[in-house]
Amino acid sequence: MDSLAASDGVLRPAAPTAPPLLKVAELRRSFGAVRAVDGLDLEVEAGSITGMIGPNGCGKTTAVNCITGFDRGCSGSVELQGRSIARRQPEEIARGGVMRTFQAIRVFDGFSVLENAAMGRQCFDGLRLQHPILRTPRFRQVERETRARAEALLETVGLGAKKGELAGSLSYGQKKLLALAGILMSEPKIVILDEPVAGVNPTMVHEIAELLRRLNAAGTTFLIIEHNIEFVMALSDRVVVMDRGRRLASGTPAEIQQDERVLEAYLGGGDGGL
Amino acid sequence: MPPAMRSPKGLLLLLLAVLALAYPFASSSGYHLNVLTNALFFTVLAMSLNVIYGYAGLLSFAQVGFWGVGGYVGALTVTRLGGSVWDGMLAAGAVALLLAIAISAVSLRLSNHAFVIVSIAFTLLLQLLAQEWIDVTNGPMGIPGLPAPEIVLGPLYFAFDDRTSQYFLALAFAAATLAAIGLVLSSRVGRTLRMLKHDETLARSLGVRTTRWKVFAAGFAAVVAAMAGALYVFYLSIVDPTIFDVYYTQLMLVIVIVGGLGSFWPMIAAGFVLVVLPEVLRTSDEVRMIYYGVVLIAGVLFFPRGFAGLLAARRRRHSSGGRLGQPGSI
Amino acid sequence: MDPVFLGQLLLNGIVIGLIYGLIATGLTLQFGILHIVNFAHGEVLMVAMYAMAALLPLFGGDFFVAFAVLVVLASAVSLLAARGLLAALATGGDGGGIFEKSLLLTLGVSIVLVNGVQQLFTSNPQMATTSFGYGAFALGEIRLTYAHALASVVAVVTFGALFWFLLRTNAGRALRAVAQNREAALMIGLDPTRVARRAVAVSLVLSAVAGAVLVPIIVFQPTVGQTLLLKAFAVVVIGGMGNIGGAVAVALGLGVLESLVGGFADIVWQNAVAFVAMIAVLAMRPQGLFAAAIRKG
Amino acid sequence: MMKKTFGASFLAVVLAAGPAMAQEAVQIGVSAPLTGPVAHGGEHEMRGIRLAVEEINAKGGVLGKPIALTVEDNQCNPSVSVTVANKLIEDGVVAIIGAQCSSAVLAAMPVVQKAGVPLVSGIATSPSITEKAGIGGNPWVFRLNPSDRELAVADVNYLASLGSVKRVAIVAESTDYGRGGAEAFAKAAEAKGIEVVSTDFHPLGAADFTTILTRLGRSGAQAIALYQAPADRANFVRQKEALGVKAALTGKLNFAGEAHEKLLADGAFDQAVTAFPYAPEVDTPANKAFVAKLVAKYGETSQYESFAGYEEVYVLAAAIERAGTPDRAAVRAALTKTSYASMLGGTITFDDHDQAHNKAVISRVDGSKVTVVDVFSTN
Repeated sequence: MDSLAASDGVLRPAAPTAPPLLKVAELRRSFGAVRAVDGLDLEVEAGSITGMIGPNGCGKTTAVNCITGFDRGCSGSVELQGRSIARRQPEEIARGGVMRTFQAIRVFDGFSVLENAAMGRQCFDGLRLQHPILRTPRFRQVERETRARAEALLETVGLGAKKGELAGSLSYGQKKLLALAGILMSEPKIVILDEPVAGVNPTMVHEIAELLRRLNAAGTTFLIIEHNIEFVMALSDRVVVMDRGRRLASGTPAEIQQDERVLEAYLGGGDGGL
Repeated sequence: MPPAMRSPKGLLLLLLAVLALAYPFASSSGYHLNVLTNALFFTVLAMSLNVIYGYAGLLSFAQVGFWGVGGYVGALTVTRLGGSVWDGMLAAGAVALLLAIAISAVSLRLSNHAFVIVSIAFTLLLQLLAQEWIDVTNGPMGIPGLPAPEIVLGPLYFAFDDRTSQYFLALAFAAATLAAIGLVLSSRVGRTLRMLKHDETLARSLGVRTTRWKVFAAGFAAVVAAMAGALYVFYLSIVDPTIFDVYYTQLMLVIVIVGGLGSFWPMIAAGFVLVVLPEVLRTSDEVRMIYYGVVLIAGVLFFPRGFAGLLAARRRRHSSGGRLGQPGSI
Repeated sequence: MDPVFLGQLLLNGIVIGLIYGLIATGLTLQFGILHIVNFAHGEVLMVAMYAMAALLPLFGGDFFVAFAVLVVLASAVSLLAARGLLAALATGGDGGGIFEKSLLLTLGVSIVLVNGVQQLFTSNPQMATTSFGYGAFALGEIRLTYAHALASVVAVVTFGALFWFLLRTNAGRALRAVAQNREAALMIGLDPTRVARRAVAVSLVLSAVAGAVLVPIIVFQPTVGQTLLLKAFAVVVIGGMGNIGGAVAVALGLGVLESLVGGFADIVWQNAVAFVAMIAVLAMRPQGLFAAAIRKG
Repeated sequence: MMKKTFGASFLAVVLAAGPAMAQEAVQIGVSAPLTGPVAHGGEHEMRGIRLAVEEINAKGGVLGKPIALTVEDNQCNPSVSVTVANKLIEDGVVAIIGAQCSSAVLAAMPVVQKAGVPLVSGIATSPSITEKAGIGGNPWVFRLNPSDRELAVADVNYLASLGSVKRVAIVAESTDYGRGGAEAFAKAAEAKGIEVVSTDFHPLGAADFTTILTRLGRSGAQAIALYQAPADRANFVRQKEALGVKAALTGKLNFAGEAHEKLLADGAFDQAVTAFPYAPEVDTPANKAFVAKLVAKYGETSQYESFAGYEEVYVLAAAIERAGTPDRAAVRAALTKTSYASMLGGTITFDDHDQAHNKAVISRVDGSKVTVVDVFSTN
């Protein structure tokens, strides 16, 4: 409860030092008697890769759903660059620059890979109804740019050769890459990845790690929720450990690996991460 | 259609256009023209349902309501307010747009399910109003004797008062409307609507303002249906409460589903086939509706995904190339 | 207010509500299990009415014998029809689109049945004579015709049997399990096709029962099912799609409300009750009055 | 590439659908509701029409040629009615009989006017058909049947002459037919000092009348005037009997058809009084012969629609014969000079608005027995 004074959910002026890009405080979500998220505090610095780990059922995915607005029953404060985005609709949060992938990966199976990649920009271009009807130069230009950018992104994630295929025909790991490309299309401020390498073969895990590193170097901020501790430790600048709905510890990967509470939580967690 | 302008598709389109324009001169049959004119109207009506149901995934029973509202607003604009048929069409579109925004904005805030319910209640309410608000709608008698559409441009005067000119008017209306819809649907707008249908959650995670898009789809579909309805009653020269008949809803649904939800050309083909089919069956007199039912059932059993499915199957067999040529892609 | 008038109106409303309930439960059962809308549901009722009218003279106008025979016949036919419908819905092998397929398919069946019956029996209004004649119970000044009383008793017994089936038998529990959570039901080893077949068969029999009890009350023609179906549809929507108890409760409420509106206002507005109720319910509880949760997406 | 196939086959089918009719016959078109909610009306009309055509053809047809019928279903829907009218005209019919439903007739009127094809209607009751037809309007449309206004006046006059009915209630379907009838009856009743205690409109196809009946049973009405479709009326009468509502029936009634015959036999129509365009009981040799023929052919007595269909054909055939040519304009001209001996007695001629004033029948029921009180001329 010591964090209560520090974050009472009230919007406050940015601290003199650069504020964290994303700041979550006192996040709570209960399902009946079960407190899935129980006063979580979390900061993600701009330009960083922040990892979030914790045993199964510790509330990581619930926390993501709260932050991104998909879960409407949460309380607590969520700030993006010092401005509250709590309780906004998920599409508004996404437009504000906080985008996420889903644990059970979702792409538009019936659309081509290229279309999927372009989806992220469907609505960010201020076109009105007359543009497509009249096929105005403006419209053509936007379509051209969208296509070019989508193709470039597919090259980046390594799906360039697959652009004409149906998204449904991709492998599981490729779909994860595609979902990431779709998100990057709209140049988000922060990307939240919910288990990006779960169920992916080791070679692909390595590729994804490389990709994330490259994207991060190019300026994308990531928050990665993952069971694969090795993956998180290797990739992250900072790691947050969650247990029973709250933050157990946070620090650099090296610090976390030394933390006794973390070890205890994982060992005592019973049905801990696979 | 830009994609159609290239290669065989464009040629086919040209051929269709020539056929459609030449038909009245090749055939002297006003009956056939009438059937074709009906097919044009119903195809536009069905396409409006396709926009909201086939693309945006919202099952709407309100389309027949907007079609009827269009008919009545159009008729009343002319008979009560002394406007022209074109004023009537514009008024119909405007009223339908407002109604569509009102009912969809309210119901979609709740759920898609709520939208379906409201759309049913909306149509039933309108039908009841048409029947019972006799001071305005003239009740079950309807408003007969509607004038033919006419063009007055200074000294230029032309009235669409015979079947051939009415056919051309319907053709122009249908071509313009279908082209506009086709252009919209094949752009990012269509893609976004189909996104909603396939996975609303994913769409939202990508920043799509889903409710707004649904309201947009509802409004767009309503305007098209209402304007078609307005023109249609002047073609019939009468509007009465049977314009809200379930018959039209069924016809629309059948066309859209047989054509394939969210398809474009196959749906237009379905529109023509399904309007012409009962007429062809007229030769068999009283049992024709039985045949119609049997054809429907057979269609479901043997072409479960509609004409679009048929086309897709052919395409899959004949080509292994890219899928960008899918309906709705750039 | 005149208590006799009010009493009569309430009684009328309850009887009509019970009949609505018989049709609506079948419809909602199909929706709950299969997520389909059956446009031909009213035609099942219509065919049952013609069958009942054909059976009655064979048994000297004895309603009960004819009714028993009809139920046996209907059960047999329903099992076959259910098998046929599910097989038809399963064609094409593409799991999605079952809703659309059901719309088209049942619409086709509906068209064929209406016009087929018209070809066979003409569209003359038919009236079947039963042993009840025009008799009625008199409760003071309130009257309840034998035919209406019978319909009510049959409806109540049918609902009782239905709830016993759903709550107390394994087959019924399986049905509820599938309706509530298809995936979970699959996981505990229920065969959804079998369950669906049962659900469709039961709902068809319900519709046939509704037709049978209507025979002594109304004259009928091939289109009789369509008007009744619209009401049943409203009941299903208001009650929460797929909720059987809800459908029964709403049917009763709608019957009574319609009767009161007809008694105290204009009869034409009776039909408005259903959709005004739809909108009102929507404003308060979009998932329907009795549904546990909205299934969205 | 499917589109090409669709387009081609579509056109082929449409073109093939144009029938190649025998040139020897005189083509008469019929537009009637053969499916949908009033299909029974269309069916009975067809019986009369077919019987008349058979008779005429047996006697050598018209102009020495047989009559050939082209029958189309208009579903009682205005838009289908337009399609049907167009199709019949394209098929080259000399004239069209139909379309039974008022709104279907009204929708078809401009079509036949434009094409110049006579339309003979014997059933539709809307007054606007008369207003629009004939002088100053559409000269191609002819109506044989008396309007409901005329019937209501006769009905009320007879009721008033009985002296026992002072208070009536009106129950009518909410359609042009029901509303028109109710209005006409109320006006006639007012003129005769009979009080209308209530007027109820119900949707077409209503099955349950217990609510209305409950109210009427307590309203003190001595008679209930009905303007309903036969199925609704049968339901109403059956439930009235079961609920024991004591009031005589009047308005526009007939007792034809299986359901009504049963109700009549059961005494449910006891004390009913009605003015109707037709009654099979009318005691003229022509009508007796007609009823016998119909019973022999269909096993059912004649209904109003059958009678109307029969006379429609005879009136039209006579006009074609007089015209001496199957030319549409000539037939129209000949129709205006119609002078036809109706089966009900009297002679049919058309007035300025092409409205014929056929006779109508006042009947009363005592127990289960229908008595024709009067066959009167309308004007």
